[in-house]
Amino acid sequence: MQTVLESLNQALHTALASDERVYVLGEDILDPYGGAFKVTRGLSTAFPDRTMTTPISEAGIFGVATGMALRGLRPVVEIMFGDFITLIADQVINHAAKFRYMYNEQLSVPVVMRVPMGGRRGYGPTHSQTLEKIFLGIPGIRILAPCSLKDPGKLLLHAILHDDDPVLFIENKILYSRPVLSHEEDNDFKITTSDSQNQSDYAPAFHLSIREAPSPSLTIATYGYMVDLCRQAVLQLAYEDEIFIDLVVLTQLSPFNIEPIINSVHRTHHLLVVEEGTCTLGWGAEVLARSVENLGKEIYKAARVASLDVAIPASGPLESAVLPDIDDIIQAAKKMV
Amino acid sequence: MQTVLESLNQALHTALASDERVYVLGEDILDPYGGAFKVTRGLSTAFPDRTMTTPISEAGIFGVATGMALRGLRPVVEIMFGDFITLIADQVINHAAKFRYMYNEQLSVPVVMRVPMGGRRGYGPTHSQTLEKIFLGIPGIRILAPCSLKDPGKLLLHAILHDDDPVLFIENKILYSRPVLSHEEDNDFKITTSDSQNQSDYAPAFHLSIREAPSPSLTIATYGYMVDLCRQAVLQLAYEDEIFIDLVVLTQLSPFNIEPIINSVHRTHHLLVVEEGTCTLGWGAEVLARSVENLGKEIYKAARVASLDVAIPASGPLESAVLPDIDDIIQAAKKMV
Amino acid sequence: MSNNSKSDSDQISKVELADLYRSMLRIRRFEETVLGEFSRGYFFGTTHTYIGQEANAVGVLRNIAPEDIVVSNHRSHGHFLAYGGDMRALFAELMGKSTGVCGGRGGSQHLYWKNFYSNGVLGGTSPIGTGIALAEKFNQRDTVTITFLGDGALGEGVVYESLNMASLWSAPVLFVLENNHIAQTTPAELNLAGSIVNRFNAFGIDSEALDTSDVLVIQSSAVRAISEVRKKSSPQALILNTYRFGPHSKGDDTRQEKEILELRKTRDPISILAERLDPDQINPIEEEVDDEVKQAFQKAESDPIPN
Amino acid sequence: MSNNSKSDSDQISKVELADLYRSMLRIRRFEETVLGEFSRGYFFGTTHTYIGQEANAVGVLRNIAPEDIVVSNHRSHGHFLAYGGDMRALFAELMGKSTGVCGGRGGSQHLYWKNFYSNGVLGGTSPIGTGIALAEKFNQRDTVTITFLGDGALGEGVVYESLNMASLWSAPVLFVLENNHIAQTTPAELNLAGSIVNRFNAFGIDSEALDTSDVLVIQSSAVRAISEVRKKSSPQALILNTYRFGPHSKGDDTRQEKEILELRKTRDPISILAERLDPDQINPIEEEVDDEVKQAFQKAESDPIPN
Ligand SMILES: Cc1ncc(C[n+]2csc(CCOP(=O)(O)OP(=O)(O)O)c2C)c(N)n1
Ligand SMILES: Cc1ncc(C[n+]2csc(CCOP(=O)(O)OP(=O)(O)O)c2C)c(N)n1
Ligand SMILES: [Mg+2]
Ligand SMILES: [Mg+2]
Repeated sequence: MQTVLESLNQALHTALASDERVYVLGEDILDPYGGAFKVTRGLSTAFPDRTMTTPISEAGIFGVATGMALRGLRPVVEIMFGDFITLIADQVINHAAKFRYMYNEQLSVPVVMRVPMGGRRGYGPTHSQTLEKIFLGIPGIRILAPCSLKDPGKLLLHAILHDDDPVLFIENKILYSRPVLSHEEDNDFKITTSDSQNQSDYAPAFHLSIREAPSPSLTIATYGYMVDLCRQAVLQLAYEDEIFIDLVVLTQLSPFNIEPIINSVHRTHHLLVVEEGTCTLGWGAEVLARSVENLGKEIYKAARVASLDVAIPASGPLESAVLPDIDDIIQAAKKMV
Repeated sequence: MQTVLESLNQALHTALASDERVYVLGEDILDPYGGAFKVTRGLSTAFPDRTMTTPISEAGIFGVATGMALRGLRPVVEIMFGDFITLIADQVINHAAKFRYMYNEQLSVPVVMRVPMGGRRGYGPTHSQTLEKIFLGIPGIRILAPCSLKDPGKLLLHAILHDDDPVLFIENKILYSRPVLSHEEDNDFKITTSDSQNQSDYAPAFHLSIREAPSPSLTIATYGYMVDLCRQAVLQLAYEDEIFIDLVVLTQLSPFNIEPIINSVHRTHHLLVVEEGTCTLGWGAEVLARSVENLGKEIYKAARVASLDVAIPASGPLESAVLPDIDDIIQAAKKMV
Repeated sequence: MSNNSKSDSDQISKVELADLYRSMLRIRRFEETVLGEFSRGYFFGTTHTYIGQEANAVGVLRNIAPEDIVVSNHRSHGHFLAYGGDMRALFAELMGKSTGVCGGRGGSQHLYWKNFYSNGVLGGTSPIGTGIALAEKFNQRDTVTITFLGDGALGEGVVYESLNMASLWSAPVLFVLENNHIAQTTPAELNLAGSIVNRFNAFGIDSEALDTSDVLVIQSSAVRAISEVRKKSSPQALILNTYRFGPHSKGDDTRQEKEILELRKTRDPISILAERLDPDQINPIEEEVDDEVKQAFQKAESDPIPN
Repeated sequence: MSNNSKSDSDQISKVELADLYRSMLRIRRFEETVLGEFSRGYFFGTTHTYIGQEANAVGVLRNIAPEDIVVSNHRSHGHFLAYGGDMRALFAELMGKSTGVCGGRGGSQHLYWKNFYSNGVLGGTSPIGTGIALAEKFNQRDTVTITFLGDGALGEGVVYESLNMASLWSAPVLFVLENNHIAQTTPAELNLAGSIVNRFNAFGIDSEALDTSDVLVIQSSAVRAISEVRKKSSPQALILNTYRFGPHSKGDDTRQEKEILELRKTRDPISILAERLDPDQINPIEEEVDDEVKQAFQKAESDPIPN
């Protein structure tokens, strides 16, 4: 079975092999090291001319990639830790993301930035965050987050080869070592791909429900590594508490298309959003906002499970207390139904 | 009558005069120019040693101010255009805002950054944004937004002299020239200060309702310059459509304490949030999220009026179409009740 | 540092001199019209005019190859017109018309046309120019990218990240540093420590510094620099000491009027070049340019607004 | 560039030599213990050890005044211990204990104690160090702030913003640039164009560069530099060419083992100093330090975890 890391690594190899316009830039990505998390392993050996290790200049690297994208290349940038997307905020928000619109649709900026996010490794306050929230909703960029379902590499490959706008690709660090699950392999869950996508949205949304379970009374919406935690919580809630859940998994975070969530809540009337970032103004805020705008009093209850609104401590026990875990999800779900 | 600009300018004078630890830093803030929007006018003449004009180095300036704050000073930084808070994102998020918590409450960082935000001047995509959303919800900083009600200068003064944590102070550019209204002066509205504040929250929330009006059927929550637009919309809705509204105005955006809003929606069951920034994951998203978490199906309808999710065009007619205006508020309100 | 040198102009034909003169005058008259008409409400937003610096844009861009690329900043009108941009489209852009360079979306500071890019965030364009230059290099094109920066933009850290990468990776980019000795209202000495030349050299980028408003001198240095960048496929810098005669944007000049009068007397690139032209060459150009500007303005004015 | 100079050490008392030796050895043994015990799960997160670079922290910080301030980076253990930080508190911090320097919240890269600050975002500390130095200056204290940076951190633009402001405003800060010729796995020549010395000089900051692992040489340059920063109340830089013997963090060394063995032979600050001590001085220090480290580790280990 392939891990998420292998799937992403393979996608990068395929992208470089299949399109000469693809370049990969990042800090310490040369072999034998192959990048801090090894997602870029082998690239510099196979494609030495198009794998560029860079100085430690996050803003500069991303700006260089933007310039390359303006002239017909398809650069992929790795930001070593997602915590440092703060350093590219200006290049993303006031440059790459704006160009297509402000230059009157005369050009586009096909640049992909891959960023490892997330905690649970004890790296402490500046190396553990889930920070995509600062870019969620910014006009002009797409934000994707693979999970262990189906084909994370395919999602990345499509973004690199076919998306003409800037893409922020969120990779949870814990997810790297998880096996990729095909829909067929899953014994516990029936997994369907939501068909309520926009034409331009290539990133799938999934519905997971326990096979042969009664109709669900709660919708859980989530993405990324939290999908794994939610699956376990859903199983436990079903078997121990007879609470049945429709688990909706998104792989495109922004622009928001929460139709799959709305459709589910329309039936369950209860919505729990689970994410790893700090709670306030995270992804879940917009999900809840759009849900109540769409559904009004059809929503009986709504809640979020997320990190506490503090920095992420280095110490294991403190970190665990701050980050959301399976038990937090179970407790939140039980309170709702 | 004093303008908002005069009120803020006076507050800076008072702060410098009353506390030797106060320093003001920013680009082009020396007299006779006195800053791009003149909020710092006169400071360099009155306090030449503590008014520092800086190179064009937003990240660096804010980092320097953070260092000054660590050693007992109370620096105030002006970022010339709020659009450039992107450049200080790392210094804010991974430095100043984290320090108190990650250093185990052993120190604090009393730095205030003032940022002019907002459009309606035709400055175009990189000089017109309302970007506080990228910092809203970040743990460790307070975000304030004065409006033309009561005493914007007092709010600033308190932040500078008494708040020991980083404060982002959002000043809408259009607001600068508006007169400050005391509660007593208002002929149309009854204005009360909400008493549902946390102990540590010194920034007031206001309730505005038309004098002698029947009980309201809609809550509008807003802040900053949009308060002025909302007041006009509320008057028009009352007189032309007999829709009566409880207008709730917050001056502290983050940390979120939306109790005044919740209390109002508890009675009206309808919530409209109005803000100038782009809609997705703006302030309103968290307001709606918390409202539905708190009130569940007590909310019959919820909606947001905000900018379209695009960059802000320079051309006047295009800019107007993107930014929210009085008519947008009226239309949205009418759709709800 | 070079200085005005008569010998250069001896080699240059009357036609070329007239063309240079026309180029600079087009910018001058365009900017004067912008400043003059602003208060009448024709334009949106604000504007940064190029009056006094015309010799830089014209001298640098006069001889570039058609595929060469220009990365400009907030003070972009002069660069745009010298690059060959359409005057009516630029007026229309400032007026927010749908015929504008970017259909009115960009405005004065945000232009894109052919191989010309500008943005209003100081310094932020420098890594982008470097990336553009690299892309052209990777694609085996011998394009040169010209990135304009002001003295004030040297405050931004991302500029140094860009110098480092441009140098490390031999990006064929020419950094043109227009040092007009002021950033908005702040004199360079309150903004910049050390030396501008050394800042480039410290990153292994050779530079030449000029202190002249003579377009011929600038032109000859630029031709040399651009051809070296092209030949060596590596970065260089050209530091142009220059003076802004107008306000930073509108009505925000805090300098002494005397100072500016003196500058206009000694450092006006248009008067300096005029001395080299036959007196009877000048009038027709003046008329032609006045007419062009007037027509461009009127056409733009009657262009439709976008919806 | 200076080199090992015997004459310096002649002046220095046996006690002082022993103290320097002890200081460096404490760092060495601490770091060896961290690396050795990491795989046993005592520590959280990751760690960047200082093995091979001990002479820098000890040489620079040995003679600072009690009020002087240290701004450190991700590789902070050596700086912290040389500053006078408590070994047990540092172990406890890495173990995530409530007795840790920051109660376990910060971990290896995020320390604050007395006048010592570290953070894990490369370069981001440099404006903060500059602001700290300015605050001290404004408060009429003659404190010196010492900001440690690595060669890799020179990639970050904010460093240059800081050099510019430190120079413009005469901040009494000493930038100590530890050039260990590698950033994580990237050799300096793939990261840095031009010259490090010139990068400081370009901003008007004088620097001295050393290429030595002799703590006495570093110490004497540091004493001179710090006293000049204090006297002139203006910035300087000290560039220390140095070598890291261990991995970047844990098990991520991509260099040849041969290369590191060679470095250990020629550039080990502890062996270099050992030659200057009486042989019979060394053993007791070794034992004392071993004992201290063992005790500190054990105490930290039995300290409570926070809740
Ligand atoms: C990042 C950023 N900070 C601040 C500004 C506001 N601003 C616009 S132009 C200017 C001065 C620029 O000076 P310089 O680079 O010397 O160019 P000049 O105006 O002299 O041509 C400033 C501060 C900006 N546009 N971008
Ligand atoms: C802004 C930022 N980017 C990337 C990293 C990840 N990182 C940690 S240490 C390091 C290498 C640092 O090299 P250098 O500055 O030479 O210090 P050294 O490790 O050699 O002591 C990198 C890339 C970081 N901590 N901060
Ligand atoms: Mg200038
Ligand atoms: Mg290094």
